[in-house]
Parts: sequence; C-alpha cells; structure tokens
Amino acid sequence: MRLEIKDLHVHYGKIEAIKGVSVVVNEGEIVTLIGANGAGKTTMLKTISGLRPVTSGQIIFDGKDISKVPAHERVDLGISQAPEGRGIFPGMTVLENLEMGKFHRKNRKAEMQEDLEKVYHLFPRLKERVSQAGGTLSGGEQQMLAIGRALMTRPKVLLLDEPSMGLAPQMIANIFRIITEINKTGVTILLVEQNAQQALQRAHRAYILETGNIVKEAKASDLLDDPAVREAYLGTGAH
Amino acid sequence: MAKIGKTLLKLDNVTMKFGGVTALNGVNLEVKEGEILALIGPNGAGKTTVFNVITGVYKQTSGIVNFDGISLGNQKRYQVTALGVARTFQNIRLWGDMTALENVITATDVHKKSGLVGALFGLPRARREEAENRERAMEILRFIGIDEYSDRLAKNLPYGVQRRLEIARALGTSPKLVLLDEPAAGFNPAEKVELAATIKKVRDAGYTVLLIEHDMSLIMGISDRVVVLDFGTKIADDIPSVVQNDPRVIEAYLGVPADAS
Amino acid sequence: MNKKIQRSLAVVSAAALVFGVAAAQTSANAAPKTVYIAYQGPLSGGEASTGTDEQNAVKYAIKLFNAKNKATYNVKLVSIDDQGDPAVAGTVAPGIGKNKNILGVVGPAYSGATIASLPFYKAGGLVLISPSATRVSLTDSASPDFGGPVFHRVVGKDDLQGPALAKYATAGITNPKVFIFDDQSSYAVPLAGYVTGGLKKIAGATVVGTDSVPNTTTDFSPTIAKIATSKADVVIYTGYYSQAAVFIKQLRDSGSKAIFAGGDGVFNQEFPKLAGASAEGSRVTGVGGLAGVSEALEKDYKAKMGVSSGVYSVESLDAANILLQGIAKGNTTRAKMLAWVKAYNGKSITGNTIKFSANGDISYGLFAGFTTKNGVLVNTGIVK
Amino acid sequence: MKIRNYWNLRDFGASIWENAGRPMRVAIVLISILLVGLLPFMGGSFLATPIASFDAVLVYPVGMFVLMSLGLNIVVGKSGMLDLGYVAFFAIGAYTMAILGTTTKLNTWEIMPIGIAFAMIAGVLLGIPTLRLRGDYLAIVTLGFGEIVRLVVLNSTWSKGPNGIANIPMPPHFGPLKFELENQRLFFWVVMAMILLTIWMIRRLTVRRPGRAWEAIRQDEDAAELMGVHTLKYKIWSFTLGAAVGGAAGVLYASKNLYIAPEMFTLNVSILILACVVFGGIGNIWGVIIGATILGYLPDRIRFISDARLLVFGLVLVIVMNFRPDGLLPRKKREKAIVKKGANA
Amino acid sequence: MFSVLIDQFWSLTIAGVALGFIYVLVSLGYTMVYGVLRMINFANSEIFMWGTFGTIVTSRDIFGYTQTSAPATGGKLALVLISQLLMSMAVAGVTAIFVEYVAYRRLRAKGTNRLATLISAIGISIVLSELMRLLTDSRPVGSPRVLEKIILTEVWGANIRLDTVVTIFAAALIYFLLERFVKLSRMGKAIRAVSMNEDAAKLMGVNLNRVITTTFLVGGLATGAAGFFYITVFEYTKFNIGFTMGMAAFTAAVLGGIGNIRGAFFGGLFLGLLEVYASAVLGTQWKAVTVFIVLVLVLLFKPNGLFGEAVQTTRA
Repeated sequence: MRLEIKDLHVHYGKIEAIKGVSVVVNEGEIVTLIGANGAGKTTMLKTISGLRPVTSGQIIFDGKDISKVPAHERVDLGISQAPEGRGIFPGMTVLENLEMGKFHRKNRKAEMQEDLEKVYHLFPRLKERVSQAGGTLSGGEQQMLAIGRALMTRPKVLLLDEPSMGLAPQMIANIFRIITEINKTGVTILLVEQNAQQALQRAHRAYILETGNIVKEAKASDLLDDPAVREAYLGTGAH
Repeated sequence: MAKIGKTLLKLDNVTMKFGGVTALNGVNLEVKEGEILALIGPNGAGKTTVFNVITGVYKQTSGIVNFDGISLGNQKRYQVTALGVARTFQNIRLWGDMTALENVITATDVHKKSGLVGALFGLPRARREEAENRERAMEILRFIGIDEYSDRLAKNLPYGVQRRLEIARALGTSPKLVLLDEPAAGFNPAEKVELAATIKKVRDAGYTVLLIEHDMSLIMGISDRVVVLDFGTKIADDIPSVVQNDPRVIEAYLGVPADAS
Repeated sequence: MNKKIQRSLAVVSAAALVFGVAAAQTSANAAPKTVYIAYQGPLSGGEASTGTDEQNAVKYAIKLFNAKNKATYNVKLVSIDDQGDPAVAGTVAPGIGKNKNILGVVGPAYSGATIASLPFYKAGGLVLISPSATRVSLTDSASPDFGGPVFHRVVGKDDLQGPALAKYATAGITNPKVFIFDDQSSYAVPLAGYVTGGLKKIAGATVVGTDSVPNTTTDFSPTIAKIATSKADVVIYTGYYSQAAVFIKQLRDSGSKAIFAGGDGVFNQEFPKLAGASAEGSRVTGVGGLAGVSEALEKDYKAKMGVSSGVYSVESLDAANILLQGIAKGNTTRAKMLAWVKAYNGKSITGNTIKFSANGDISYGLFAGFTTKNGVLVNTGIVK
Repeated sequence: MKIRNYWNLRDFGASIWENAGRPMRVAIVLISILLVGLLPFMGGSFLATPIASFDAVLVYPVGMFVLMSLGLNIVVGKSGMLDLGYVAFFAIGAYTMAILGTTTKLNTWEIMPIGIAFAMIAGVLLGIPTLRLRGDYLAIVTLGFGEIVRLVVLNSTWSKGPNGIANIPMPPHFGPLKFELENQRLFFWVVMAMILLTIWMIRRLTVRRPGRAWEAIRQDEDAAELMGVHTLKYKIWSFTLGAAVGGAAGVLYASKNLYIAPEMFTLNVSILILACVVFGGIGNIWGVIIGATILGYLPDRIRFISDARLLVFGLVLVIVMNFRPDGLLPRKKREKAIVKKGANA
Repeated sequence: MFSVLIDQFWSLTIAGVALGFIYVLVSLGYTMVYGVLRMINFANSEIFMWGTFGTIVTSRDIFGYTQTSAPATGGKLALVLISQLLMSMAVAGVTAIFVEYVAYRRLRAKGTNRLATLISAIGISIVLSELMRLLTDSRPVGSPRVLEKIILTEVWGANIRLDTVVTIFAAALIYFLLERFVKLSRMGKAIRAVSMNEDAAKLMGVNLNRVITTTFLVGGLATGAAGFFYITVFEYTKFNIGFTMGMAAFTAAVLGGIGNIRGAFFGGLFLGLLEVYASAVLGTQWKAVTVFIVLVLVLLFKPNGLFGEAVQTTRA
C-alpha cells in the first residue's frame, strides 16, 4: 500500500473544506477523485503534497504518518504534484523548469540526463522547446512541462490536478494517453479531474467527492455505468 | 427563439501582434443581433484575444472593430462597456468582498448619471437611481436564478453560483452584446446542461451572445453559428453541424473523433 | 553608552507599573524647598546629540547648585523633549506654559521650536534663556518671530556672526574669491545671507558661487565640482560640524587647497576629531565671550557627568546658572524670575559679563576666531 | 465562541448597533459624541499626559491624526491605493493658511475652503498622471510628490524657506466661545466636528455609487473598468477627497500651531498616518479612529521613558502587526441575510 | 548654469559612478526581497546603517585605528579592508535575517495583507535605528582613514582617486558575483523559482523558509558591502543615514524595475549620475526634486521601470 488518507479534516480559515475524508491509493494504481467544483478535490491534493496544513487526520505514506512533514520534504519521500493551473516557472526555460524537478535529489547530476531523456520521450514537444521560456508555451505544452517536471523528482506517487483543464479536446486525449503511459512505468497516480468521462476511463478506482465528503468509492468502470453518476458527472449528452 | 437581425459587431481584418508573436491574423468576424455565436479553437488560438480586442483591453495592431455602427478603437474600456458590450472572465473575477447584489448594482451604475455630489447630499436623482439600480439588479439576479444569494459575499458563493453571477453582472451593464469567456469551465455535465438553458434564456431576452467554450456538446446544443480559430486565423465559420464535420477543424481542434472510447 | 540602553530597557519594562504617575508633581516638603526649572530641546530623534549635550550642562549646573544649597533649595529639572521639531514643540509648549511650577526654561535649543513654543510661554510669562537659538528675528521686535519679553539668549546672533565670519574667513587674502554654501536648515540659510552681506564690506571680496546642500548629504562631489569651477580660494559653510567634517575631508581629498571656514555650528572640538588632518587650518567662529573653558572645569564636568562637554555646553551652563542664581536670591515665581533675568548682570563661567538687552540679546555680540591646529580648535582672539 | 464575542469588539459593537432601534441609535450616537466632547476635561485623570498638556495633545496629535487618517483611509482603505505622500496635502493646507493668514485679512474659516481647494487641485494634478500606476510604483511616486512639496517650500522665498512662517492668526471666536492658547478645548471640538463631517461623508459615499466604484477598484481594477467603471475618474475623486481632508487638517493645524516650517512636513508624517490607518484596521472607520488615537496619544503618554519611546513605538508596531495583521479593529463585511434565508452553501 | 557640468564633467562622472555603485548594492537589497516576496523591505536602509557601523567598529575597535593613525599600507591594508568588508557584510546579513525573522516570517505564514507587513517592516526599521541612536547617543561617528586616498592619475582634468577606483571595481565585482549566484547556483535558482511560483517551488522540494532567509541574507550582504564602500569613501556614519540612502536606493531599484537584478544595476548607476549632474546644474537643493520628477516621467512611459521585466522573467 502506498498512500492512505485517514479521516482527513482541512480548514480554510473557519471554513471546513475537507470533512473527514479517507482514501486509499494502492501501488501501481490510477485512482481518480471526481466531483463538482468546490467539492474539495484540489484541497485534497494540496494537503497530500503539504501545501495546505492538516487540521486533523492522518496521511500515511509508505507506512509513515507524513501529515506534519513540510511540503518540500514530502518530495524527498516520493510524492510529486503537477499543480492545478500547471504552475510552471514562466521565466525559466523548459530545461531549467525540468531541472528544478531535480532540485532536491541527492545524486541529481547522475540522474539528470537519464530522466530528461525519459521526459523527452514522453513529450517530444518539450525537447523541441528546451531553451524557450516556460511562460511562452501554449497551455497544452505547459501542462506537459508541469507533468514532466513532476516526473523529474522520480515520484512514487504522482498527484495530477485537473490536467485537462482549459485544453482543447485533442490535447486532452493526448494528455490522458500519456498519463496511462506514465502509470505503466510503475508510477502510482492520484488524479483529480473535472472531465469524469476521461478520468474514469483511465483510472482503476475512483472516489466521488461532494462538499468535503466522500460519497462513493468504486471501481472506475462501475461508476461509468452507474446511472446516478452518469446523471451528475457525465451528463447525458456526453459524446 | 429570437429573430436574428442586422450585424451588431463586425471585426474587419483584425490583426493583433505582441512583440513578434501574431495572436490574431486578419480575422473577420460578424455577430448578428439576437444570435448565439460560439468561438472555438485550440488553446492559444487567439479566442480570448478577440474578446480583449473587442473590450478595449488591447488595441488591435490593424483592422477595424465596428460595434453597432461605431468604430471601437479609441474608446477606453469603460466606454466600450457603456456602448453596450459586456463580458465575463475565464477565471472568475468577481468583487469578492461585495455581496452578489452589490456586484450587479455596481455594473448597473454604468448608465447612471448621478455623481459624487449627489451621493454625498442624497439628491433626488441619486436616490432615485439608487432605487432603480437595486431593483434592476434584483431583477437580473432573479432572471439568472440566483436571487436567493443576493446578500451573500461573492467570495463565499458556491463555484457554480459565482459563474452565474459573472453573467448576471455582465447583464447589469444592460449590454447589447454579451461576451462569455468559458462560462462552463469547471462545470460537470449536469451543470453544463443547466447553463446552456440559461444562455439560451439570456439570448431570448434580447441579448446577443458571443461565447468561447471548449465543450463541444454545449456548443452544438445552443449556438446558431460557430467560428473556429487556429493560430490566430479563422478556419471555419458556419452552422454547428457543418463545422463539426469540417476536416480542417477536426485536424486542428477536435482530433480523431471518439479516440477515447 | 550601554548603561543608557540598560536604563531605557529597565524603564520600558517598568512602564506598565509606572503608567499613571504624572511627571513634575509638586510635593512641597518642609525644607529644602523644591523648585523646578526646565530644559527644552531635542532629546530624541535625529538632533538628540545637541540636546543631550546641552541638557547635561544644565544637569551639571543643577548638581553643583544643589550640593551647595542643600539646606535651602532642591532644584529639579524638567526635561522637555521637542525633538528640535516645531510640530512637537507646539504640542508640549501649552503644557509647560500652564505648569506654573516651572520657573524658567533653558532653551529651546532650536529657533524653529522656539518660535512654535513662544506664544504659550509669552502667555504664561515664562522666562526663556536659549543657549543656541541664533535666529536674528527672535530678538527683532519688528518681526513676527519676536520673542519678547520672555525670550533671552546667551549666544550671539547671526547678523553679528555673519560679518565676523566673512571677515575671519578672508583675513590675509587679497581679493578673496569666496564660495558659500549652507545645509538648508533654518540656522544655516539666514546665516549664509548675513555672511554674504558681510563680504560686501570687504574690499576685493567676491562671491563666486553658492550651493545649498541638504543636511543629510554625505556626497559633496557636486559642490566640490562647483568650487573647482569657481576657482574659489575661500569656502564658507554655514551648517553643522558633522557635515563640515565630511565635507572638508572630501574637499582636501579632491586636491583643493582653498581655505575652509564655518560658523558656530562648526565650532565644536568634535569637528577636528571627525575630520582629522583635513581640518588643519580651518577657520571657525564661535561666541567670543564663551571661548576658553578651563581644563579643571572640563575635568570636573567629565567626572560628574560621565561625558565630555559638547556643543553649546558652555552656553547652557551659563543659562542654567542665571536661573539658579535667581532661585538662590529667592525669585521663586515666574514674574520675579523674569524680572531677575531681565536685570541680570553677572559673570559667565569664562569670566565675561552677561547682561541682556531689552529685546533679550546678550550684551556682547563678539565672535572669536578659531583655527584648527594639531587637531584642536585654537582661539585666535576676537574678530574685529 | 460566545465568550470570544465579548473580546471581539467589532462584532460586539455591531451586534448592539444592529439590535438597536432608530431612537436607540440616535441616542448612542449623541451620547458617544457627548462623551468624546467631554474628553478635554479629563486632563486631571489617568489619561493626562506628562509634559504636554492633555487638551493640546487631544488636538494634535490625536485629533489631527484621526482626521488625517480618515482622509488617507479614503485613498488607501476604500480604493486600495498606497499613498506615501499624504503629508503633501497637509502641507498645502497649512501653507495656504499661513500665507493668506499673515498677508491678508481673511480669517481661518474663510481660508479653509481655499486651502481645501488648493489641496484638491494638487490632488487632481498629481492624480491624473500618476494614478495609472499601481501598487508599489504608485507608492514611490506619491512619496516623491510629498518630498517635492516639502523641498519646494523649503527652497522658495514666498514660503520663507526654512525659516517658516510665524504669527499665523488663530481662528476668530464663535460667539461666546473663544479660541485660547492656554486652553485648546475649542480646537478639539472643531477637530471633532471636522472628524464627524468626514465620517458622514465617507459613510454617505460608501453606500452609494462612488463607494461601490472604489470597492470594485480596490478588489479588481481591471474587472471594474471592464464593467464600465470609469476607474481613473473615481481614483482621482478618492485621491482628491483624501487631499481635501488633509488640506482642511492643514489649515486648522497652521491656525492652531501659529507657526509652521517645512521640517514639520516630512515623509515621517505620511508614514505615521499610514501606520495609524493600518494599525487600527484598514478600511474600517472605527478601526482607523482607534489606531490614530493610540498612535497619536502613545508617544506623549510614555514620555517618561523619554529616550526610548520611539523604540517602544517601533516595537508596538511590529508586535501589533504580527499578532493582529488586519489591525486592531479590522474591516469585515458581514453577510446580512444568511441566517434569515438559511441559504445552504 | 551648465558651466560646472562642462568644466567638471569627468570628476562628476567618476563620483557619480562610485556613488552609483553604492546605490546598486543597496538597491539589490530591495530588489532581492521584492523579487521573492513582492514587498518593499523598508528596513533595508537600517540594515545598511548597521553595516556602516560594522565597518567602523572593525577598523576602530578590532584593529585599533584612530582618527590620527596613519593609513594602512601593503598586506595590512588588504587585511583591514577585507576584514571591514566581511564584517560589514556579516553585520548587515545578520540584521537582514533578524528583520526577516521578526517582521516578516510570522506575517508571511499567515498569508496576510501587504500593508501589515509594510508597517511591521517600518516598525522594525524604527527599532533598528533607535537602538543604534541610543548606542551612539545620537552622535555622528567618524571613521579612521584606513585606505589613503591617493590621487592615482588625472584623466581629462579629473582626479582618479584610489578609493573611488577600489569602490567601482570591487562593487562591480560583488554585483557580478551576486548576479551569477542568482542565475546559476542551485540556491539562486530556488530563489528565482520561489519568485515565480511559490507553491510550485515547494513541490520541487524547495524549502521556502530557507530560500526566503537566504534572499534576505544575500540582499543584506550586498547592502552590507555597500556600507563598507560608503565608509571607505565618506568615512562618516550616523544612526539616521539609512533614510537618505534607503530613499535613493529604493528609487534606483524602482527606476530600474524593482525585482530585477539588472534593473538595480542600471537604476543605481543612472541615479548616481543623475544626482551629481542635477546637483551640479540646478544646485544640490533641487537634487531630490529632479530625481523624483525623472522617476515619475520614467514610470509614466515605462510603468514597470526601465527594465520592467521582473526577476521571474530574467532569463539565464
């Protein structure tokens, strides 16, 4: 078992954003969290990666409770996140952005070239733009860069926050294909998505989050066929 | 369904360059009174740039933007709004510390005349306009269906309500043309269906709508016409069913259909 | 130095306890009789060193007085900190004006603060003896700034100093070309004007350039460039010693050999100390009568106060002594004290006679010339 | 939660206010004004300030700081522009009073509108070119403006340069009420009236169109402009009204202090007033009043620690900001109808 | 009017460049912190002031120089100067970290409004300057002359003096090293990353607190170095000198585009030259007015300063 979240509570000021959520992500899985906006999906990911403090509850990773570990140390443990809105460093080149992914690694010099090659293999577009400033990339390319940069940290668990947001249909399909590819290399993935259709197709298991609570947990394929889920998250008119 | 009338907005050969980058390249675009026109295209195609040129955020490098017989070029942003163009934002930009009602009232102020002195001394006109604004704003909130939130601070509203409030605020300026920038972003399919109904309702109430959206099902459902941009150039402009099957559009934007399933 | 910090911190920590105790309360114990005099000047803020020096001298005078008159009087000092700022002076002065326990004030130190305080002291009939407010208008009955009848000073005023400084600076030079600059302060700007006036009366002298340099300046290169261009052989600065020291160093480093001269703002033994060798040969004017202080006095002062005397220490000491002598003579109301000061005829600690004119000016307006020799300002006698 | 409420002054006060009927409100207002008006008679109490007389401290710094802070609050708190040159308007008002008061027969109340007008004109002249700038750039430009005004006054002859202007006339008496040097309570009442007037003005404007425009500008200027708010116009109005209050304060100050000089109008004053605004609670009238009162009063109250009082002042700023970053009495807009309508989030 | 400028052009220019380099280093203190926190570090002026005292204490109290001692020569000179420089940098660096710790850290953790931080910084700067005022009894402090101000040569009628030359070259070197540090070093990249996107930087394993402390430290070191050069050239300090310097350096930083390291460089030099030229032409009393008018004009046409791209878009 890789990652287990037990009875997590998180507050924004006085507002409780996460109200006792428990989630399990097993090694090698793609688990997706779906839910409406404001349900607390992004807060979940930020809390797991350490950007938000935990009010109560546990985040157990590799058998250890990491809920008090600061964000930058969680990267060392193997948790990496491609944040919502991509969060690339606009003034750094693509290469520098990717190198930042190696910031914490002890033998970063030895790993650097190898991992860069891996990322370029997944995202050939990035290789074409190594010396271009991150801020000048298109939305899709920035998403690629964000995921590539996260991969540079050699994560055990990769947290993806809305990778399809604001992307054109073609690019969305592309990104999801790559997510599956990354998973096949042995990286566990926790995916937060608005695009439930795509997410459920790619994931092994799924949780449905509503206003800070888990309302449903099931195999992703089951949810795809669940009429209530179809009604609420997939829409009858989905193509 | 509202009748489609004369041309309300016309972009004639509009080019927009940022430094060396051409964001829009000789775009021609017409929006007719009473229609819902959808603007689609891949990321970075220049859709939001079109909005920014129309609303005066950017001044186009060349070309003419004509709105309702007036050339938009030297107008300040607030003047463009006063002429009858209102917009929403891709990433919600409400005034969070104001209530929903105040957000809309602030927008309704655009056509009012009373100024500082009136406000200070509570002159009759100022009082009357205050009352009118309040009433009009409530009306709009009811029209959009979020009047129960009128006294809530915008920042505390649920996401979906915030998106709708953006539309309500735009309507507050009594526009002829409403520009909606990805109004369904972050919505689940069920919410999208509801939104589509709202947009239709807005159009049926006499507003003209120009909208940017990624969700094809939404677009196909409500728009009268679809314009597709790619790399700052218009590659298609037709009714939805035609555009959907245009090979150039499929190549540039939609991708091979149903690859996912 | 550290003691001061300690003391301050101790006071801060005790602040909560003391909060509520009003200062300057009257407690008319049996004997000796407690009376109050005040010192007003900058005790905090950027100008505090001037005020601290002056107040130390007043404290020293009181210490001597109380030791001598143990049986009869116990004089206490009220410190009025106006930060040298007329705005603050305008806030404190009403309270002092009304506080009839205070018989007289040494100060205010600065002319601006004096003018801001005057209306309240005039209304309260409180006598002032300033050790350092030199602005001419303070004793000019035609001016709106006029301080009569309460204002007196034991320092010479600018319209006497200006010509003296002009004369002393240019002594021994034929057809001197003079460059004058000030530090933009209310002390320096008028003085520069009187120096210019004085130069007109000196045969052959011409003013070849002027400048006005904010008193926070440390880079004088533009002024030095102007001096170089003007080919001046005499440079007169009407600011204070600390800036003068910075300036003279830069002037000498630039290679200029022009004579440097300054007024009583520069007259301070710290000047040659700060400026080192560059200050050699500088010409400075200071109040004539108050020139030489005996070494014994300085030694005793240092022993009792823990610090050396500073700017205007001598003047402050004299001013305090006038008030203290008044107390010794039993003048323990404001009206009596004012009359006492007006009629005062006594000796300064340097042996000169102190008398005040009707408008409050000290009887002798003479200025002495000083030259820096081996790191010390040496008296060269009264400028005539 | 309930116990906390008593410590939460704002909510505590607001709940009393909201539960009160109209006559009750009028009564609260009148009693408060009366109590504040009686303050000058408290000189013998624990409030008294050593050295400086209490009634004088109430006029300046306390009253003047409150007045100027309210003025600056229109700029910084209401419309969100960081102004570090507020002292300029104060100086313009003061110099208008000083020059006209000493050279013409006009009295303080006749000069008051002129001083306000000059300050407002300066506000417009500065505002038109600079208010396009934002944030820290605006801050430095306004700071520069404040310094320019001081330096121009310092280096000009019409202003008597560094010598300053003395013998500025006091205001003429109001019927039986005379302005006195030794007793400044009438000055305090005048300042109080000006403060009340300013509060009235701010409250009027806040609930109407200009207030909404400022609020929109403060929260998102671009959105405001795209929603048809003439942002530059409202920013200039905000700046100009702030300037008017500063100018009025300057006129009264000159007439009260009887002497002014350029050294009284340094950047420190601007910073101090800004500190009052932020310290008390930016954007909240009551917070600003409390902040200005404390910061005006404190240095004079703790005069007995003479030398270290500025040090203490600095420490107080650091400590209060660290523990109450939104000020002592922060702005908080309360949602009205939540309970009534029971809207679910 | 222009006669002085024409006559003394090269003297003025050299003085302006030397002054400009001091501004450059102090501006870096503002710009570094601004780049990362988007806040003006109001206390930077006092950090500078403490640095100047560090310089004087070293020569006066550690090496026992007095106002009358002969200037040092040879190896001793290098030893004293370098010790002074290091001490000044150390004092300023420690002060900067102190400022960050006391005035900024807690407020930053709360993610609170910028004005509170501004006032907190103003508060700490009052504390720093008042503390020094009490320590020195408000008195100015002169520095013993360690480096003899030999006139090396004369070029176009201007004296080239040793201290000016040392200042220009050493300050330029320090600037250069610092720029390289930010561009190329691992910590420097972390600083840039934080300035562009704090959260993303954390997700890369960047320790935010350490980066911010480092930023203050680096800014403090630059400011401290400026303190050393200031003393070497002007040989004088006082508890309140920070204010004027701070205003000038901050203006320089804004002129160049605050948050931008290159901006601080050009802004500082530009301001140094502008000040001396304006003083020579219009009179020193109009120096500050000229500077602010130029600032307003620059900002009107280049609203983000002359080098308006902030740190995040400074490309390596």
